[in-house]
Amino acid sequence: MSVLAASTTSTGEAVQFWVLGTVAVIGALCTILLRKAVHSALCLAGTMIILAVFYLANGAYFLGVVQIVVYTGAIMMLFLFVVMLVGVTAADSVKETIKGQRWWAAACALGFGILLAGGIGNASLTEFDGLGTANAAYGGNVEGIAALVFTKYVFAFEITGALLITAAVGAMVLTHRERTERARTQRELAEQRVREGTHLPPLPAPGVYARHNAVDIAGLLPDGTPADLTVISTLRKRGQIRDVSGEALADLKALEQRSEERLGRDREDVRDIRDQVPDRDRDEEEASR
Amino acid sequence: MSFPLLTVTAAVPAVGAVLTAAVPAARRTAAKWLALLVSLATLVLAAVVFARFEPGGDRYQLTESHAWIKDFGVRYELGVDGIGVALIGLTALLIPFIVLAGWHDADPLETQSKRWRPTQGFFALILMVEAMVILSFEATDVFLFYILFEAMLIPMYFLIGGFGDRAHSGTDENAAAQRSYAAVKFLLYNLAGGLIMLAAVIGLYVVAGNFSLTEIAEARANGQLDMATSTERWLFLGFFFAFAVKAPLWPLHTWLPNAMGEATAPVAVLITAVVDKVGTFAMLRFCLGLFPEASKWATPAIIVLALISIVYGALLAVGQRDIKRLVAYASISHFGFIIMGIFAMTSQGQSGATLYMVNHGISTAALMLVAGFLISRRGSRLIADYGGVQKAAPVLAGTFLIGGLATLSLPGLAPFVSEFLVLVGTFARYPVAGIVATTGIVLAALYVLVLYQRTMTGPAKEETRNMPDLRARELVVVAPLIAVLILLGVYPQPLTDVVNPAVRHTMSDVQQKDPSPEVEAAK
Amino acid sequence: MDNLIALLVAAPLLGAAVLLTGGRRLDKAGHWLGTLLAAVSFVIGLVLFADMLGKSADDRTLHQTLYTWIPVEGFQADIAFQLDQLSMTFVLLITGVGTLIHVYSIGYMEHDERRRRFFGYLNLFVAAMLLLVLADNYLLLYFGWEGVGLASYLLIGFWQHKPSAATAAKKAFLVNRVGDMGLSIAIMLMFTTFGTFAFGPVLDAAAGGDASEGKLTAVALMLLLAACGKSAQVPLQSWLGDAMEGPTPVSALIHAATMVTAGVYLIVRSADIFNAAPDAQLVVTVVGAVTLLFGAIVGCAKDDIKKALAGSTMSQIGYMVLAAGLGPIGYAFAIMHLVTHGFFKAGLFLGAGSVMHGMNDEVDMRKYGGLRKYMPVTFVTFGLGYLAIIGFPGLSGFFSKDKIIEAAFAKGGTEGWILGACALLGAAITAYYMTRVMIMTFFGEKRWQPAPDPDKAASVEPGADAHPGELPHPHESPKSMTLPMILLAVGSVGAGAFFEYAGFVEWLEPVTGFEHGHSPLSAAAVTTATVVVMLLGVGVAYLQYGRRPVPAVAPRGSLLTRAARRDLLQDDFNHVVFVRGGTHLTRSLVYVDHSLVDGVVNGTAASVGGLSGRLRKLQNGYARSYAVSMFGGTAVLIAATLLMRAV
Amino acid sequence: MNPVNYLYLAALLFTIGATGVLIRRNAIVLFMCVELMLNACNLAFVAFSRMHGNLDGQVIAFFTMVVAAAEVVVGLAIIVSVFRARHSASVDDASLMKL
Repeated sequence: MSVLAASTTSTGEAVQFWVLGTVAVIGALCTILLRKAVHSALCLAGTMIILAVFYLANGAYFLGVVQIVVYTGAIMMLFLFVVMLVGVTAADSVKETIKGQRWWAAACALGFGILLAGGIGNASLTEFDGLGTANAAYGGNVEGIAALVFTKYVFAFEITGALLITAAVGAMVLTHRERTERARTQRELAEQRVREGTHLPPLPAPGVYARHNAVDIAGLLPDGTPADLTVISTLRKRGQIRDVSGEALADLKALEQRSEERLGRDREDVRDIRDQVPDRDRDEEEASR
Repeated sequence: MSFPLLTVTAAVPAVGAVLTAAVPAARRTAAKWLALLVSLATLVLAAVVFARFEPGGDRYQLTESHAWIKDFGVRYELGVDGIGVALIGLTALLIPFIVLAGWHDADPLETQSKRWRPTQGFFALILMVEAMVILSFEATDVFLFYILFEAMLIPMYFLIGGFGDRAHSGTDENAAAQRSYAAVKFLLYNLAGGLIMLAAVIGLYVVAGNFSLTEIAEARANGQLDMATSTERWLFLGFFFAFAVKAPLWPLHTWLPNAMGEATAPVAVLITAVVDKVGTFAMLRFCLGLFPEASKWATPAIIVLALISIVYGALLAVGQRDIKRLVAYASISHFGFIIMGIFAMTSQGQSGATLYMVNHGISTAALMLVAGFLISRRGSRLIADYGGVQKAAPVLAGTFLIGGLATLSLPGLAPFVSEFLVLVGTFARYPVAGIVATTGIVLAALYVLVLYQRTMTGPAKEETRNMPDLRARELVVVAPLIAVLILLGVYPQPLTDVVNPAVRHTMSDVQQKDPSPEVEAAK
Repeated sequence: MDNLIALLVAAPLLGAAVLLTGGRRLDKAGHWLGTLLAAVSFVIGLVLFADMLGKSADDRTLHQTLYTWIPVEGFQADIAFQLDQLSMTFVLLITGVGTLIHVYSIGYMEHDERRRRFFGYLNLFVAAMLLLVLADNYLLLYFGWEGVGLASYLLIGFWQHKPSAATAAKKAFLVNRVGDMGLSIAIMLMFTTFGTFAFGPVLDAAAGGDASEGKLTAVALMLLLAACGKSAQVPLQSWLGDAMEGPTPVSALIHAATMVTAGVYLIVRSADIFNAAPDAQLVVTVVGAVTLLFGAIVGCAKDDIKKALAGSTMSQIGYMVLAAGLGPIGYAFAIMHLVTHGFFKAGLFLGAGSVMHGMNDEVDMRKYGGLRKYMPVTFVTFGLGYLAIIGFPGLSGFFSKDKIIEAAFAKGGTEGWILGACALLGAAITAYYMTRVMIMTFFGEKRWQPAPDPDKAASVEPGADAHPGELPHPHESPKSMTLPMILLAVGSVGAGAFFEYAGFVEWLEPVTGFEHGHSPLSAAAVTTATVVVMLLGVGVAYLQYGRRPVPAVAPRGSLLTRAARRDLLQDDFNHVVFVRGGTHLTRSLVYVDHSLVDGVVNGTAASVGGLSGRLRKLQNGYARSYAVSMFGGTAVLIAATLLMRAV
Repeated sequence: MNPVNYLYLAALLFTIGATGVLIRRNAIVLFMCVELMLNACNLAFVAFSRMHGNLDGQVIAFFTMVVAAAEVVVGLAIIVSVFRARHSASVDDASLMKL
């Protein structure tokens, strides 16, 4: 790896290329095909790490590290944050709404890919120089890049600095929400509730006392069914309500079983109650775990 | 370097336009006075140009030349010949009257917001048009001319579309729709012509390597610049098409009746008396000057189209029910005469055509502005809504009649001189065309007199019985125009003096000689 | 002396300018100013005449050049005047009769609130007419020609509030324009043939035989067309009858004495051209002969006194044109008849005006009768005019008309016989219809006792003092009206004999040339024949109208009578062919313009719009959809690049 | 192995990313696809850098990363604010760009 001046690479690198390249392509495909954004992000992160390895293999040590630190470490994490913000579990619908979009996309992609490949094949790139001399000129890859960045590309460098600052400020401006109206007082809120007449008292608190007190656990109604109203709207919208009613009913049933056994009585109606427990969103429940 | 008189003449109205536009909303009247003063100042400058121009001197005088776009050899190059001087004079003469006639045309309506400033805009646009038209008469650089030729569409578009005639039948929405139709039609028609001209301008550059009219013409005359026959013809057609749209020549005329019908009377005058003249002027200067051979080649076809314009325009004028559209069709007929005179390729025809441009401008202004006053009194453009106006408003009727008589080229009024010259000039080369064109003078009498009879004579109608006569401001507009018409009708020498040398140059451009009379030829 | 010529024109022109722009403050004195300036012109004319008489016959032509009117390369038109014997005759006729009629109008238009304007128009007419006869080139003549047309238009339509007057004015102008077309084509032909259109060079060249006969015939025919328009000759005669809508003085001055004779002037002025174009001359004589019969027949059938006189005018001008077409044997007589006709026809019209003045502006002769007792002066002057026009021996019409008939026979050949016969027949019919007018108006029993028909009264000329609905009180007109009538009557009586014995023909000879015709009939025979047919006509008319009461309502009459009442169907023909045809033509052209020419444009716009509407659907707003197009576009670009490299 | 294979890989990744842009509606995933395309380009730069023995390619890749970082920051901020306003991160919901 130290002397990269030949027209071919070492076998080790070839093996590495074919193995990791395959994985990178799979990662890329997963990025665009998986329905959940968070999965896409993770796959993309994987692809990027593989690319970092390739950079290293190509003698771009500085870039390889930057790729991992900046791209995978910072940018992808930023993605994940946003995914979290807008809903980590929301999956895209697979149904295409624009007529012919997929066909056109596929056709264009195919044509484009073939043309690119043809272009590369067409170009005469049979031999290459390797980075040995270039890296050695200033005593290393990092030094070489530094020399370039602070001499030849210094203006571009300064401008990118300005760009970054601007972007940071821009992001703040975009996401910062100025309160445009006066916050309503409690009294006003109360009056509004009275006016609307839908729900006068404060909403019930979540959690099942003495058993679960997390905010994502709906309180139980007297009949043991969960009351969605007790969970905050964000979680409700995301469908991230943990339902412990089954557990509670199972406990109840066990209790009754025990008392049955003790008392020797047969209670049919208990079974009825259990049947009413909705067995909905089993996978959702799993996802939330 | 001498004083840039030509630039200043065009710059004064341009600066005036900006200043007028900047007048605050509340100071409406100040804007009007400012516009009037600026237009009068321009008139003075035009008079200076007229005085400084020496008929016996060089072809182009008072020239200015500065590099503009070096890479393409585009220069800011100005100069006037006699034809340009005459038309600059016409433009500068008419604008003050147009401003004065349109004094109240753009007053804001009650319903409009107080911050809205239509008056300022109206007068600023008029001055803007004036500046561009004057500069286009001065430009001797093809590219500069092209830019102005196109740019003047913009203010005209807003003048037509934004300030319609308040006298209309039907609802306001309907009128607004028609107005916008007229404005868009005007714009698209002229843009189409302009685009084709742009192609020809580029083509000319490719062939000639620069845009200077004088240089190209000189190179052509020396034989340094050879154009293939077909190239020259295509380029000629490209230029001619744009000018024929602007002029307008049958069958490219249909935008004019719409535009003139929907615009206010002063704007209609601006269209037909001033802006359209750029088209005929450019035919003389650019078509004949740059492409003499192709001009000769196309002459028969153009003469036929011009003849159709003359007769067709006159017949349609007879058939109109709307006063302003009638004048528009009459103008189409007159433009036919102008174009016929230009392409007759005789001294009489071309001098006549040049005089015709000036005279038609003044006579149409007189007729149209009086018609505008009439329309503003009754609030209708339909001829059938009038009758017996003469009894209530004799001065209005009298001036209207004089405008009409000028339109039908009565001897003693200016248009006669030019029309007769065009006829004689055409007849000398194309006798049949000359004879057919004379039917135009009968038809002109028909549409003018029918119009006069239906509006002014007969028993007075209820609405016209108490029609007020011309007011002082209106009289100030009309009287000088009529005076000029009579003056140029009996003593056109000041004009012919400057025009004749220019025509001589044009005739030598196209290498044509007047046909000599039969008797002399026999000897 | 030369410089006075311009003053001739300038005086009335000044009057017109002052009166028409002066405003109401001139209302009181305007008519005096107008009359004065016409008189000034007349006096200048007399001075010039006296001067001219003092010179030798060949030296009498005066020229005055003011300035160059239209100087253009190869084309020069001057404002220049030429006063020779022919022009002089016209100048005296125009200013003389003109002044008389100004005077007459003072009384006639007394109660018209627009009298000032009327005098302005009259002055304008006099100026234009003088310009016409004084011009030294055809273009300036054209100026005057159109000027009189304008004045005629304004004066016929003077009572604009009457739709009939406005229509008549428009018709007159339009028909004249058709003639003007002829004049302008003639000028253009002259310009291309001779390179000029000044009288001197053109006529010399024509006389010198420089130009081909074909060209000259064309010029002559075009001049004839012009003359037909202005002089109301067939086929352009239709406007004259309608022109009687104008005030009566106008009919007398313009549509009898002066303007309508301009055509004759034009032909005589262009004598050299016509002499060199015999074919054209023949056409001229035919037009003259046809018109003289046409006008006479129409005159027989009209009950409207002015229209009967208009028919007569047409007929008499027909005589003049006939004479002018005969060439040098007739030119002088044409002018002589023109002048005598100017006197007696103006007198007749003024008489008619006077009658109408007294009869509540009634124009229907069937509602007159027995007026001689009430209007003695009018009766006598009208009667003298009547005797003059029918050619009563010794009066002016006798001398001039007799000469024309004689010259017609002298044309020679079959043509001569036919033309002579036509002229004789015309004389008979003239005697007939004029006697009819005379009897119906001044003799017989009164037919006006019952109040005039209200419908009729409302539609008649609301001239000087119209009191529609009241009974007429026939009375003699004021002095200002009778004085001109008396003077004109004197002229009607004496002018012929004066000209005959004072040498009118010799006076004109330097301008028009003169040859003695060789008539197949002796002069005495022609005179006898003329007198006989005249007496015949009078006799028939007397038998028909004098011996029997005149029905107050016109009988249906024969087919010819009915046709003659409608101007021998000329108007109907014009209406069907030109008016209706023209209306259809313009309407269909309007349709064509809207749907075809504009249709192509709007159709293009619509199809572009439709295409855009369809393309617009691609613009669905989905960013991804746009991305596909961008992606596809990139692919195409790459393909193009690769292909370019491959090539 | 010829290093040209890196270029083929870059092309493939780029095409995959572009396809993702076209078929995904979630703005965040769409953004990730754009990142994928940028990375593919970077790979190409690096490969070229190696082939030509010239560090300029790496510098450009470096700048690309910086710009990508800036772009992501702003882009994600936009997504967040759009999400706040519309409660949706689907690009198809913002389809106002039509006549």
